[in-house]
Amino acid sequence: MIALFTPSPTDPERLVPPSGITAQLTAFAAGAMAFLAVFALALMFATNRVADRWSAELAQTATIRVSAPAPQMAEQVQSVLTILGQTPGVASARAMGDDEQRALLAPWFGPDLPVEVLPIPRLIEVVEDSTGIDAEGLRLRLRAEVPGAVLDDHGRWRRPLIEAAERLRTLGVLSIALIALTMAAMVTLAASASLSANGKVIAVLRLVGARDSYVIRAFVRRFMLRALAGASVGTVFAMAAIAVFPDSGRDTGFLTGLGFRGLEWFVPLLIPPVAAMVAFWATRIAAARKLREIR
Amino acid sequence: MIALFTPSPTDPERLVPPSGITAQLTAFAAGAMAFLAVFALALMFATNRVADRWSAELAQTATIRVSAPAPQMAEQVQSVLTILGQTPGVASARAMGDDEQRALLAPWFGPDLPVEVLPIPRLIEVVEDSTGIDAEGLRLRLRAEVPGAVLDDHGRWRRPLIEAAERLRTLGVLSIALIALTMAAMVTLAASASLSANGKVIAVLRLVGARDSYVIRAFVRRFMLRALAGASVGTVFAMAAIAVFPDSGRDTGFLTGLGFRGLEWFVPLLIPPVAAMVAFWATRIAAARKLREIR
Amino acid sequence: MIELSGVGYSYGDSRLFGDITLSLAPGAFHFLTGPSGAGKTTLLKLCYLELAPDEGQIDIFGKDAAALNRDDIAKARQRIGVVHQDCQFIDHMPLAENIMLPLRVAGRDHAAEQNNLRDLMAWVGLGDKADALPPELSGGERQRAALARAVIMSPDVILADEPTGNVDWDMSLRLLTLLVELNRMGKSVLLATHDLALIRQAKAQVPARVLRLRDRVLQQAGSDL
Amino acid sequence: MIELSGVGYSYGDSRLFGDITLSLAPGAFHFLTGPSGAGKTTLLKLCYLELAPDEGQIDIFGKDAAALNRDDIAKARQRIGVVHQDCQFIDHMPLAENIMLPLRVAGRDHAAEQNNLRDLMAWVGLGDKADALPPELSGGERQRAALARAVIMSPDVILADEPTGNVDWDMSLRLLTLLVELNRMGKSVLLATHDLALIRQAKAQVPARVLRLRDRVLQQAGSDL
Ligand SMILES: Nc1ncnc2c1ncn2[C@@H]1O[C@H](COP(=O)(O)OP(=O)(O)OP(=O)(O)O)[C@@H](O)[C@H]1O
Ligand SMILES: Nc1ncnc2c1ncn2[C@@H]1O[C@H](COP(=O)(O)OP(=O)(O)OP(=O)(O)O)[C@@H](O)[C@H]1O
Ligand SMILES: [Mg+2]
Ligand SMILES: [Mg+2]
Repeated sequence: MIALFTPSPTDPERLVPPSGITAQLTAFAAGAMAFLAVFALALMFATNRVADRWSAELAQTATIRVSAPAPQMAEQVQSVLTILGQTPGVASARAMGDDEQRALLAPWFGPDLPVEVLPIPRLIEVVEDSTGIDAEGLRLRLRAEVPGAVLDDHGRWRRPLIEAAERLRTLGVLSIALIALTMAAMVTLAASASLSANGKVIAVLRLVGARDSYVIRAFVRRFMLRALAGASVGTVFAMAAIAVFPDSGRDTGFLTGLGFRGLEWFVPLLIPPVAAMVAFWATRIAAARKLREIR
Repeated sequence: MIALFTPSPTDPERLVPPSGITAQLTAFAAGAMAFLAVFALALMFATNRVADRWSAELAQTATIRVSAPAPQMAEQVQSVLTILGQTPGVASARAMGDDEQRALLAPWFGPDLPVEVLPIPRLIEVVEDSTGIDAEGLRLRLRAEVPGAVLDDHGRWRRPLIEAAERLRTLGVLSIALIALTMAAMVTLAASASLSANGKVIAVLRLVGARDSYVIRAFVRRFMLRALAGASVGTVFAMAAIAVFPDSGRDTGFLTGLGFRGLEWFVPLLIPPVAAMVAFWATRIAAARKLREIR
Repeated sequence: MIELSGVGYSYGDSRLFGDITLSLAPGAFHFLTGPSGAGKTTLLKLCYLELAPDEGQIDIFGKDAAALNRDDIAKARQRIGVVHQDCQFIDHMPLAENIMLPLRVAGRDHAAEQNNLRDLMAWVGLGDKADALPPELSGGERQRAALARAVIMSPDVILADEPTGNVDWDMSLRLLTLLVELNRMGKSVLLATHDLALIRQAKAQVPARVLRLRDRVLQQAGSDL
Repeated sequence: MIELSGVGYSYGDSRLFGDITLSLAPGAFHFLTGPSGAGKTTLLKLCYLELAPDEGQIDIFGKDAAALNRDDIAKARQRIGVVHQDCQFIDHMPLAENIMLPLRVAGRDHAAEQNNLRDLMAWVGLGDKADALPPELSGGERQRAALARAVIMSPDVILADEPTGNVDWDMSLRLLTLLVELNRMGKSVLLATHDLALIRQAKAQVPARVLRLRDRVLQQAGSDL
């Protein structure tokens, strides 16, 4: 395939009309679809990021609430921490300090809540590792050993959010798939149309004794370069548009802005080669079909 | 324009080749872009719904926390409710019952919290109407009249979510605009390409004495119908796909499924006529340009 | 009906001819000869207004061609039958419909002309080709079809560019007879051809004038034919 | 070099001709005549394998044509020069490059042939048209260019379909002379034409055979020419 980029001495490329509306068509179709594909990619990354963040922040934390008379509190908290230390799936666990609990409760009690003197339970934050904890097993063990401790794995809050995150992911993947398919179809059809408009060129070439491979080569390279150029322009425009897209949302926690982060910026660069590949095969197939009509 | 749908006696329509790849191109471009446009519309509606819901649920509620010694509590709550009754922008306000407060606090204290005996503040839920309340004014008045009452207008929680919602809205509108533009460009180019492939037909027609308007009519009607047919098929497919798209997310509160609700189902039906209009003008302009080349 | 006075034409820089004066009066029969590349086709294109002259004036049906807008040109062409040198058809339409095209374009009732069409197609030897598509015809068949299309409207002027280049001698004579008949009905005919035998034959039938385009000027050919 | 034995061809149901036997030997010069629509072009297309016969066998350069694959056909065509009846060119390429196309396609060094090209173009009267695009040529100029393209490779067989239909008599003779020269060099020529005057002229120069395709059969034309 590399050889297709370097003109050969008896370069058949010039046989294909260099301009005209059908020529622009392939380039434009590739460009427009690349443009949309970049946005779809950005959407997919954004939704993936959201989904990841929600999964990470919501799914992988749990809280254990320890209610006990004040004197036994420290001891019971210690027992729970010990149990947690032995539980598979727990990445870390720690009892919340007074300030933290006060902050959590502030919306309901105000910032001046005397946490120390109130008979309120102590909270232990558990961070799960990627395997996750066996909530039922832990619950049983806690009931046996520290009856005052209740595990709240946030299941109630977690489920709809995780579902939403999954739905976002589906959405992103769906749109990238849709656009990729449409892009392939558009480029294929544009190449066929352009080739069809060049039926005379093909007939003349066969008449003077050109082999099929020569004819195909003449078109494939041109069309591939056109798709490559079109898709590159579309990709660059879209990436520029995304780069200037307002992205203040880094810390909202719910939805980051549409855009790429770090290495993600390299993924859209795959679009032009993919478009070129599509054009390559579309042209080959269309040219072969056209050639079958004449001898 | 209506007249374009009813064949005239000296019907020029048959002058345009009925099939062939360039003919399919217009229909397919319209179809593919209609397909994407329906999804973009669904995305826009979904994001709009999310944004609306977040705005409604988050922006338009506030909480007032009344801390007071138990005996004075009821009286102070009543004062706050009275004040709220006089505050412009308040749609309704009510003190939460014990069960509600217990449910809210359950994650931290467990379900068995003795709300009645604890010295915890009472919460008053305020629902704003569309004008919203003047938070500073209310705060001042409360401080003067019910010193134990603190207004929490959720500003801290609200802001990032509203920003996220706005960003979602932007995203939806952006994708619909992008796709609409691409659709217009694709249909225009496809029509030009197809017309260009029919240069001979136009030359023959002029040679035998056809007026420009006759030539244009011959093409415009065909192409418009093609775009209409293509876009209709694309729209129907996309709507069918969306209708079967899993949509369990009605109640997640964060993100509803991709789809249409109620009257929204009628909006995508506008896409085929729009595609036909675009084809109408694209063809007129392309035909006029082509005609200018020959006398 | 078509008058050229002092007409000159150049493609880009290369001047093809100049100062051409020619009058296609009703009932006139002109042959146009000259070496290949002399500008015969170009002169015909000037007559049916596909090209506009660089200099001089063309009057068409009594009006100055330079003053006509595109719709006027279309209307004038409905009174001119043209046989293009590389006869062009609408490839997806059956031959009969292609030949009827001038009527259709002019909005004339073409159902009423079916008999006329049948006779005409039979005369030019295409009686059994009504449903064939143009690309399925032989070169000579296409030329005959182009002539049939040019005369179906019984136009006032017939401009034929090499209408017998690809047909045999017998068929050439049939086509010539058709044109002579039309000429006798008062139509004006301008026929570009290389075929001197055909010209000689025609001169026996009608008082035809032979014009020769050579070395940038149009002359009346003399007895050297 | 091309041998047809018992060849028949039909377009769809309509049988064009049958049982045609023809041998294009090295150094042979054949004319092919017959009324328009008789099947001359079709017969030529069979010879350069654009069409496959319904019956009979075609041997080309010693091989059975039915056994050739597409690449073999391409290779055989590099030894055949064809003048198509409606001469086809690549419209965006200058005329000189169009004429050089067979060399380029065969991968031959076309820089070395520039002199050859210049002489050939001058001979057919296109000396000043090297840079013109094919659509800018007159009908006769295109025909001459098509002949130039057919002979540039000095092919073993030359199949020319009506190569003089649009050119004047003097130019026809020049083109004939070119073909006669090539024929004297051992090339085999098959020339379809309506121009009986040209045939008569040729018979004075070479021992040409005249074949007439009529009423579905191919006959040798006698003294009735
Ligand atoms: N569109 C064009 N652009 C540039 N030059 C052109 C164009 N059309 C024709 N010519 C040139 O003008 C000259 C006259 O062309 P024209 O077709 O009028 O000749 P003609 O007399 O009809 O010849 P023929 O007998 O071969 O048909 C030719 O040399 C041709 O190359
Ligand atoms: N592709 C096709 N499909 C159907 N019929 C065809 C096709 N090509 C040619 N024919 C018919 O076959 C017959 C012979 O055609 P051909 O072109 O071989 O004639 P020809 O002898 O070359 O005539 P001319 O002298 O007019 O060029 C014609 O009647 C034509 O209509
Ligand atoms: Mg000419
Ligand atoms: Mg023929």
